[in-house]
Amino acid sequence: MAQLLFFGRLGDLAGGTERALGLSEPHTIADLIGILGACDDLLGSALAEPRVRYAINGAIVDADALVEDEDELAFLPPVSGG
Amino acid sequence: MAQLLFFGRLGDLAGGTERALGLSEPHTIADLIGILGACDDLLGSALAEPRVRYAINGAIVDADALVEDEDELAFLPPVSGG
Amino acid sequence: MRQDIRITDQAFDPELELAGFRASLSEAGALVSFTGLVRPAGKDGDVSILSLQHYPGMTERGIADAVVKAAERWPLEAALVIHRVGDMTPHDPIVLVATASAHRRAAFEAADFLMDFLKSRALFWKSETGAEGRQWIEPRDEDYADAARWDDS
Amino acid sequence: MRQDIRITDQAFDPELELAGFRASLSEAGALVSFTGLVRPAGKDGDVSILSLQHYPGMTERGIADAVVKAAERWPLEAALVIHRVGDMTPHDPIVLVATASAHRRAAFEAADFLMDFLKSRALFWKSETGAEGRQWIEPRDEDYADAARWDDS
Repeated sequence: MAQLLFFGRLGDLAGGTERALGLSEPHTIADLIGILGACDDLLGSALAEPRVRYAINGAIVDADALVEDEDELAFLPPVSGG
Repeated sequence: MAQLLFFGRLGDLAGGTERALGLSEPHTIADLIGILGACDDLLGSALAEPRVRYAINGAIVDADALVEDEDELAFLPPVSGG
Repeated sequence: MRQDIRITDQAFDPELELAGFRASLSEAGALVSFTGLVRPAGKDGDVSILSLQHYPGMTERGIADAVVKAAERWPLEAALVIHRVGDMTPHDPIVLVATASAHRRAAFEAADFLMDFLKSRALFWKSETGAEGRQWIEPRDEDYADAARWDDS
Repeated sequence: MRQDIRITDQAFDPELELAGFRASLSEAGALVSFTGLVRPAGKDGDVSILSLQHYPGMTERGIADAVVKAAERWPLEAALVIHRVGDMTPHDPIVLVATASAHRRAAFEAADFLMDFLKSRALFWKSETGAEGRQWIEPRDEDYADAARWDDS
């Protein structure tokens, strides 16, 4: 299962900060956003906003990076510091 | 009696940080430096150095300011902060 | 350089931490600290709760990278970063940054640099809860501009 | 703005003073402090005693003027200046400056400004006593340059 993490206001839209997603094969982040957006328009468009960054297993990546089962994919909206 | 105060290294040269001086009439600071320098060359030239500032009763003044009996005259060499 | 970076969901005592930091110094003549406090007045009136979220692991690594950059740039003897997460109320300490160096300019600039990083680039997400409910906060333009001061010089 | 300016020939505890300063704040979100410590290594090897002399009355008035200038320039809630005089040994706190404001830039700049004033313009005379005897110290060119940063802007 891939672990999806939603930070900041994205957690409100996703209805929680974590979600598990079984992936039988690798998908790009863009594809996963499409899948999530098919069920939930608002979440899909929030995740695709240009200011949202993506991290796989703690490293910042682009939207065309591949997510595999067992990966941790984090959606990082603009940070708001200490 | 006028009170003369010698700060920093000037106190070492004057052999103390304070000295009382009876003034029957007002003298300029420049004159007083001349009088002190007549007895002690080294002190006189140190007090006349351009970086030394003068204060009468806590206010910065020029070398031609008049010092009266009962005044406090301070010789302030370059400061060296906290 | 010694460094101490902590993210905690527990209240901390800035002056107690600073006393320990100062006691650890052997050469420094200059110690600068920044303490951030929850302000009582938020955008939409009074704030009752300020909540900070982080990404465990990744947030710490980002701060550690910034401390390394500071140590490359300024001759520091030690640096301390403590950042609170979770729910806080007005006047609670949110963040403490302390830097120590031989001279004051290095200590001031390194603390300023680390705070700019924490305010605009570290992985923290902040929400304020007041009379109008919870609201997520994004950095002020000022915070981005402050951080950009260090980019090219 | 509240201000507290003290010159003392007694040792003081910077963190105790900072705790009191922080407790006095009602609006500030940013507290910056600078603590100056006697450094063990002087120009001519190890320093055993550092001694500071001031001009009672005139020194305090000069610092008070600088605090007024800082308050005119930055929106401060409070400022604290404690300066030690007399004989000190390595690691003793010499000076504590603390500033508090709504935002961090004002607090940083005001503390920096006050320290530049104290280092280059306040009426203090410093001597170091080491193996080679007592030596009077004058400001470094750097201190004059730091202070001049605030003159025209």
